[in-house]
Amino acid sequence: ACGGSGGGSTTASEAPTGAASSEAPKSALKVGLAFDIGGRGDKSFNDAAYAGLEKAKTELNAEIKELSPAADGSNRGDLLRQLADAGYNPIIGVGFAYGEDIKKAAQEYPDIEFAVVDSASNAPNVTGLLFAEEQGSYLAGVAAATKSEGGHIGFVGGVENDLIKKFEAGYVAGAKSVKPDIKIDIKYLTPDGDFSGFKAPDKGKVAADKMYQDGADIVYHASGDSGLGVFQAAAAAKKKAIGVDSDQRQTVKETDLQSVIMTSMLKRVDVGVFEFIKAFQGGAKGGTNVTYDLKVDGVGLATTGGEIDDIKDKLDTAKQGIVDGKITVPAKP
Amino acid sequence: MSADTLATAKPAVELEGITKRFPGVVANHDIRITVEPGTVHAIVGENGAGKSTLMKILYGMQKPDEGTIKVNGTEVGFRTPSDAIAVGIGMVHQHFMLADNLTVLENIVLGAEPKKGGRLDTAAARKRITELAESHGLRVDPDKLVEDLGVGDRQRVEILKVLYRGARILILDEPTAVLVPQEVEELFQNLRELKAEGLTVIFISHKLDEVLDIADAITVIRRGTTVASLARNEVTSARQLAELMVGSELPTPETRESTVTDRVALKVAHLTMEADGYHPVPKGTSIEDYVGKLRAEGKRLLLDDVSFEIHEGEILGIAGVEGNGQSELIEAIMGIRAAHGGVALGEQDISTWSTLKRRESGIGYIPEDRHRQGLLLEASLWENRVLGHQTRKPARNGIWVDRRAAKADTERIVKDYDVRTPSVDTLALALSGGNQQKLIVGREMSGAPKFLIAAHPTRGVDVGAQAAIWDHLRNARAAGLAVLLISADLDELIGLSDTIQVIYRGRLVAALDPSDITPERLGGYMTGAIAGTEET
Amino acid sequence: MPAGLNRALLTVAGAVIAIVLAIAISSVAIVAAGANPLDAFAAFFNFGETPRAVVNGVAAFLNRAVPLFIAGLAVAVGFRMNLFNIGVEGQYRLAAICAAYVGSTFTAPAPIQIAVIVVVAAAVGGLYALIPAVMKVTRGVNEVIATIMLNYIAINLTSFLVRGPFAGQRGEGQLTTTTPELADSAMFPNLNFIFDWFGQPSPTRGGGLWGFLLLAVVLGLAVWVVLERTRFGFNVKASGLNSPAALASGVDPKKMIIAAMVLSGGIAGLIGLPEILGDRGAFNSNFTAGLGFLGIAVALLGRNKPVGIAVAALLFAFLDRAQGALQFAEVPASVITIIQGVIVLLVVVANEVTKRLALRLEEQRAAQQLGRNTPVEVAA
Amino acid sequence: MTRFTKYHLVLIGVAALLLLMSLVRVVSGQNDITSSGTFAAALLLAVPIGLAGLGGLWAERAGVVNIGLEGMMVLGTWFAGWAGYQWGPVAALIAGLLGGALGGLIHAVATVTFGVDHIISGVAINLLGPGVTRFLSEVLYKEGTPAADAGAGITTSPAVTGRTWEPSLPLLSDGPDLLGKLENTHWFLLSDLAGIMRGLTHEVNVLVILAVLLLPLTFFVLWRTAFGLRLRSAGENPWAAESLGVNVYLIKYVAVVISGAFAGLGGVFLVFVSDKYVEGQTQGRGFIGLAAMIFGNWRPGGLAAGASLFGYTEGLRLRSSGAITSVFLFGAVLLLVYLIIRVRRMLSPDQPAELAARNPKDYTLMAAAAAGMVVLFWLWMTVDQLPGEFVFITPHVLTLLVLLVASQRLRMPKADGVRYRRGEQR
Ligand SMILES: Nc1ncnc2c1ncn2[C@@H]1O[C@H](COP(=O)(O)OP(=O)(O)OP(=O)(O)O)[C@@H](O)[C@H]1O
Ligand SMILES: Nc1ncnc2c1ncn2[C@@H]1O[C@H](COP(=O)(O)OP(=O)(O)OP(=O)(O)O)[C@@H](O)[C@H]1O
Ligand SMILES: [Mg+2]
Ligand SMILES: [Mg+2]
Repeated sequence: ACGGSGGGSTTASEAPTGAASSEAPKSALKVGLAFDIGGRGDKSFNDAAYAGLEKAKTELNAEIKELSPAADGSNRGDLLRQLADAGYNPIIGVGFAYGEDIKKAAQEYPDIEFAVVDSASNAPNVTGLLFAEEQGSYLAGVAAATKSEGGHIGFVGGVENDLIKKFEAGYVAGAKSVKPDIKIDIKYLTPDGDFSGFKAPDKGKVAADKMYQDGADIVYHASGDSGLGVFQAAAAAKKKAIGVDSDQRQTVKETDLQSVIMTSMLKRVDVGVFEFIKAFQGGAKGGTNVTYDLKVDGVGLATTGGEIDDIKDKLDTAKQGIVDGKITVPAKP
Repeated sequence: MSADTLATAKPAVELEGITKRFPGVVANHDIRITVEPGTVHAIVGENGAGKSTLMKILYGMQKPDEGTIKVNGTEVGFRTPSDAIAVGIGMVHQHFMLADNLTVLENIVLGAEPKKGGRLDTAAARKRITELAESHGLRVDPDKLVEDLGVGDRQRVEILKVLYRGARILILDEPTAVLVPQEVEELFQNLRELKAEGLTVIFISHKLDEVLDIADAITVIRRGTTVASLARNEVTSARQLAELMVGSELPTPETRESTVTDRVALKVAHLTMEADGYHPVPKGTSIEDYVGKLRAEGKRLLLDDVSFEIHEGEILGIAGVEGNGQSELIEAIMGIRAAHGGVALGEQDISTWSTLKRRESGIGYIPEDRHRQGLLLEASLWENRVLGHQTRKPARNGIWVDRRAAKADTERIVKDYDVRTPSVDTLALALSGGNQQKLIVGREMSGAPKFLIAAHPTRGVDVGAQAAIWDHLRNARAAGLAVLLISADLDELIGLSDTIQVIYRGRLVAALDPSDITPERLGGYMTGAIAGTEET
Repeated sequence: MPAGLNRALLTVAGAVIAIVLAIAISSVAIVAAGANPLDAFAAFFNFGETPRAVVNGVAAFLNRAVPLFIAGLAVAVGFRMNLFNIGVEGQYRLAAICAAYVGSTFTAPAPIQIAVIVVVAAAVGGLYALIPAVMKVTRGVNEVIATIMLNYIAINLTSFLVRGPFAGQRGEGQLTTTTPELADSAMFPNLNFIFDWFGQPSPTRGGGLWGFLLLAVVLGLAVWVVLERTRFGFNVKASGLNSPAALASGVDPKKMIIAAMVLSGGIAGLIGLPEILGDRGAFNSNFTAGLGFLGIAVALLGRNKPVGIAVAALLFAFLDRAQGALQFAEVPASVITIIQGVIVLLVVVANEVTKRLALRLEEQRAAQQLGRNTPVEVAA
Repeated sequence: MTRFTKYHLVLIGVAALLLLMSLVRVVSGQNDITSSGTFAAALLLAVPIGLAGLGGLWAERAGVVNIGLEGMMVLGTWFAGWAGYQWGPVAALIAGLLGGALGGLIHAVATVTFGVDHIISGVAINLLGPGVTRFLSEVLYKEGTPAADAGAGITTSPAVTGRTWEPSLPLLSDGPDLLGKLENTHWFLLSDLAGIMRGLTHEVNVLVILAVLLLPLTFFVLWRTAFGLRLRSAGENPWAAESLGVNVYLIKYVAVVISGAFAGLGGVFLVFVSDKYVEGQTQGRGFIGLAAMIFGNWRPGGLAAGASLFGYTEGLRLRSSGAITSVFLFGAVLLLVYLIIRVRRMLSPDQPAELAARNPKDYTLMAAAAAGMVVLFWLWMTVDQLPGEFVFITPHVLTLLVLLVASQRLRMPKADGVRYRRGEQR
């Protein structure tokens, strides 16, 4: 699904893997992946993970199997077990909700390697694939504050949980690093536990409308499908918005909405998934966390449309500061 | 007589060999009736004889299995009531067919609405209804909600509904069941007028004197078959008709010698119920003062300072037009609805007790509507035996329902009260109304009650069962039971009661001695035509 | 009792026809999706290749049935009285978090600790159900709308509690919000020994076969006894069949509404416990939601009777289990929901039809035995 | 006569509400309480709820309880998205209507023809709606399909092609935007009125206009036409209707199918707002719509009020976290007004002393009101940001409170939810 965008932007991490695949006999590598609610084809998080899996299929010659959970998510653990019982190794759980289930499954199947996206490793055979969303969001904050003419920007979060709060924290820190007195409107669409906030474009629109009306000129969203509403509000107000997860200027198909997306904060789940599989093939064992941060381009800003090309220097400086450890980005607001 | 002059005209309705089977029951079997135009044709028969079924067939609500229907000489095949309406047939049903939350006008025009540019033309409808109402003496306010109307008014709305559709053939299925004699007379006056205008009326009633009063011809149906078709002048007495109906001697509800004792079984004092819901009496105010105040404020009272005593061995009859507070009275005594005033059972003041406690302390209750308040239609007979006796032997065993004992006792009732049923596990809805009623009577008599409320104990019950129920009441009375009898059947009331009280607009307006009262005079009190309190 | 047997046979026949029809309809959908229905139905019965996979699958299937069954019972208690407790959803979530939290605040010998948790859950569920009951009794508020509103309130209250007052320690890098971990003594012992009886390996899945299954069976029996054999159950039945008659018979409708609603809520409170005490050991943001709504379907499918509810819960769980298996067979897994919806609809339609048939038969029998179908011949 | 006074009462009520809102705005300084943005958002959020409620109204007036509105709405969203990306907004509208109507038809077959309990059938449809649409997405939007290339995923359809028309009131809310100018002056009452007016007239989607027009249209059809009379009679006493030749089955079928179509239209509206079908975007609005309808006493006007309540509080919450705490102030003022009325009535000389509030229940009520007022005022003073969860439940709590106060005056159709069989007596 995300093929276009994934293919386009993963070139950087493309590495010669021919050696690895010639070593392994065909189909020796059976990779299982369990999606978060919504499943494959959600054009977002799950599809990004799938892009990594697909790449493993083509480049590492892996046999792959991906499963989506029931609508209530009650069978996440069972999907992992079914993959394990069917001989898949390694197995990846997409989303922090898998944290607990992966832990149990890893204990039940000590010979199988697991990975979990967005959650820390909690067993010897589990790799935590973490993303420094706050770092990417920091850059988004820098870009927004620099580009803002009125000194007023906004943030729309889908669900008020700790994951989305990482986005908020980084964004605020980044913006304040440019303009300490900048006004930042923050709004979450639904409270924690109510995931409908990721599926409510109308609410995203209402929240963003208010921010634009109050004078914000750029709004950053971390709200899944609700971001559509944010883009619409931006288009109506003739202002800008910042997308999230994938390069939304490419994934959003409506041309009038594409043009309001100044940039997107990329979260390279595909990279994380692919790199994990590759490392597994190379014999790596779990028990560790791999954090995909700015240093390894696990997060970053999309440049499609060229709207932030003029502030590239500033962004690069900020990035370098973070990479060098001169700037520490808070993960909690 | 107009019937004679029109004798050469085609019959208004000809029913030929009508047969209708329901699962397990043949409701109509080869029925033949000819109704001459411009006459009132009465159809009489026992309960369940098949009268209503036949009329529903004629009105297109049910399809006959066999037979033909001719209206004004042409054969018809109705699929729905609208087909029947189209050829000029109108029907007033045994039970009111009115939507309470709609206005009189809406109820009347429903299905035959005058339209103007897509809108319901209420002006035209109102005009038409007023005209009809005036020309037939059927006065109603078209803009009133039906739920605010009394039974008499509702009956008028039903007839207006039929006239509004321009019906030339009227079917009236027991229209007088809920009316007092004066209202019946008014209705008959209207019918005679309609007849004079050339309309045909098919009239069903269980009250044979009424039939003799109004009918030009009479058909008797027994067990689904026509057993006799007579002109009015061929009938000599109601008794003759009744014997045709049942083929046996008629019982009469005659109480023999008085068994009234001087021990008060139930005492009701100043029972008062407001129409707009129960409001507690302010502290320090007596009920009499409070009632006085309510009256002064012009509040409508459903029960207005009702007081009486019933002694052991006494049957107190309450006469009244339906809707004058009878239902409220019995529900207040049962503790189902809140009311002011005192109710004492023997020496005990029970006015603050729950319904359950009242029943436990020995009050039996035969409700006026057995399907609504008396039975669980979708439960077995023995479960219905338990109903109302959940906390008493033999139905109860600690926290459990004693199924075995309950079934055994149901067998007893089935035997003693001649309830015709295959078994006590049969669902109550499979029984005929009369048998259902006998089960209820048997249930309420068990556990030796001290006091029994019997509301319409024989309504919709055939003569045989009626006599049996009367016998049970009399025997219990002889054994010291106090009974509060409410009935629309004045013969029953006069025949069974030791004393009769008349209830009118929530007040007891007269206490009468049944030994020297006629139904006509009773009707006078019931309608308020005769005022004042008569002491006996 | 032949009449009863007849009715039961008709009911079963109706259900079978309904299920066959549902299978036919879903086959059409599967074909439309470009898959083979036979593969799909094979997938429902394919629990895996290895014995381990099979026992895990069986355990997953039975574990899923347990909360569904309890949810069905909770809904049914209300439905028997014509009380529509749509609020089971909110009641069980609120009860689950409170029970999980209270259980985590102390340690006691297992039977005591588990008993306390169960009692707390039932109490919270019952109390929360008391709100709509009191609103209905005192102010005549329709319980359907009240419980719908209370569901939203409970869901938000729960997510507030799990983040705030009831929040527990989280591991580094864990984003799932959770209540404090329960002590081992709070975990319900599993029933894995049952697999030994059949010479099978123990399921390895988290918690194995949940011991709460036993409690659910006991609960089902208790509900059956209460509804079918006690005076209270009789009053519930009477109120449900004909509330004016129940009132006239001395049943206090207000008390009954409150009792039935609280009982329903109390049972609802237990829905979340199998998962928490059998597997998770805490209430967290992954806690299974939506069981209250599924419980409505299960209760209705089971005709509000414990045995029927058990069958319905097993059927739903059986279908749900195949979520993964269907995907292995390349069949869209959403066909499960379609089958469930169609079965509910068709089974109730079949119920109606067979009920009418049964009534007809019974009336016929009654009429025949009374000889009412022989009209007399009388000369006029 | 009664209608006349009732109408005036409503007018007075609305005026008092306006005054109160204006007062609260001035006191709290939260301009969002009556800003045009809030009212535009409220309208946006209220319309789908109102449409679902209207669906409920049609079904229940004909005697069929429709708890399956949510499922029908889901069908509406999916079909609108599916048709919309291929053939534009008009096709989306028609397909969404038909999708919802299909759900209604299933409900009608089950409840009317087979006499299935209405709640059961509704629950089944609520299972089927999301199941069927997910299935369709999995089949039609899977990778490699043309739809997927156009931007579809398992959880979303491609964007609806073409734009819908969003007119404004000339001069007043657009162009010179006189209302907007007046609103920005923040004058007492005047600005509030201007804000409300502008919010309801600025760039309003045609579908909103259509939806709002459906309210008076529903009133007209149900209460002023012959068809409406027949429909309501089917909900009040179908046996009576049948005996007068009304085809009750047909009426019920029509009503339930229209009910589904309205729910579907609510779904279409959601799709128009977000430009595409998004799985799960109905978010329980079917249920809320049902609540709004009961809240509104099975009448279009009341239903509109109920839907507005939900839309307004949600809109206010999404726009301003601070403003929502003004609800406390609002409640406190309301209770104060209530207390003043009670006390005045008690002290009024022409009230007979014995009958005046003498019973303890009245005193407890008044004490509770006073205590509630103090608590609310204190909350307003101290709390400046409620946790999101509590803000979110505001409309639900308000609904419960209103029901507590008013539910005894509600009157549902008498044969609502009753299984009706032709030819069967009651
Ligand atoms: N819908 C029905 N289904 C089955 N049996 C019916 C139905 N309606 C009537 N019956 C049967 O037909 C018989 C005739 O009933 P009907 O109502 O015509 O009697 P009726 O003469 O009008 O009695 P009543 O004087 O009580 O009104 C009854 O014994 C009843 O058993
Ligand atoms: N709607 C119905 N469906 C099926 N059967 C019915 C229906 N209505 C009535 N019956 C049948 O009618 C009989 C009872 O009818 P109803 O209550 O009118 O009795 P009834 O005419 O008063 O009887 P009776 O006078 O003989 O006691 C039962 O035998 C029942 O089988
Ligand atoms: Mg009868
Ligand atoms: Mg009859």
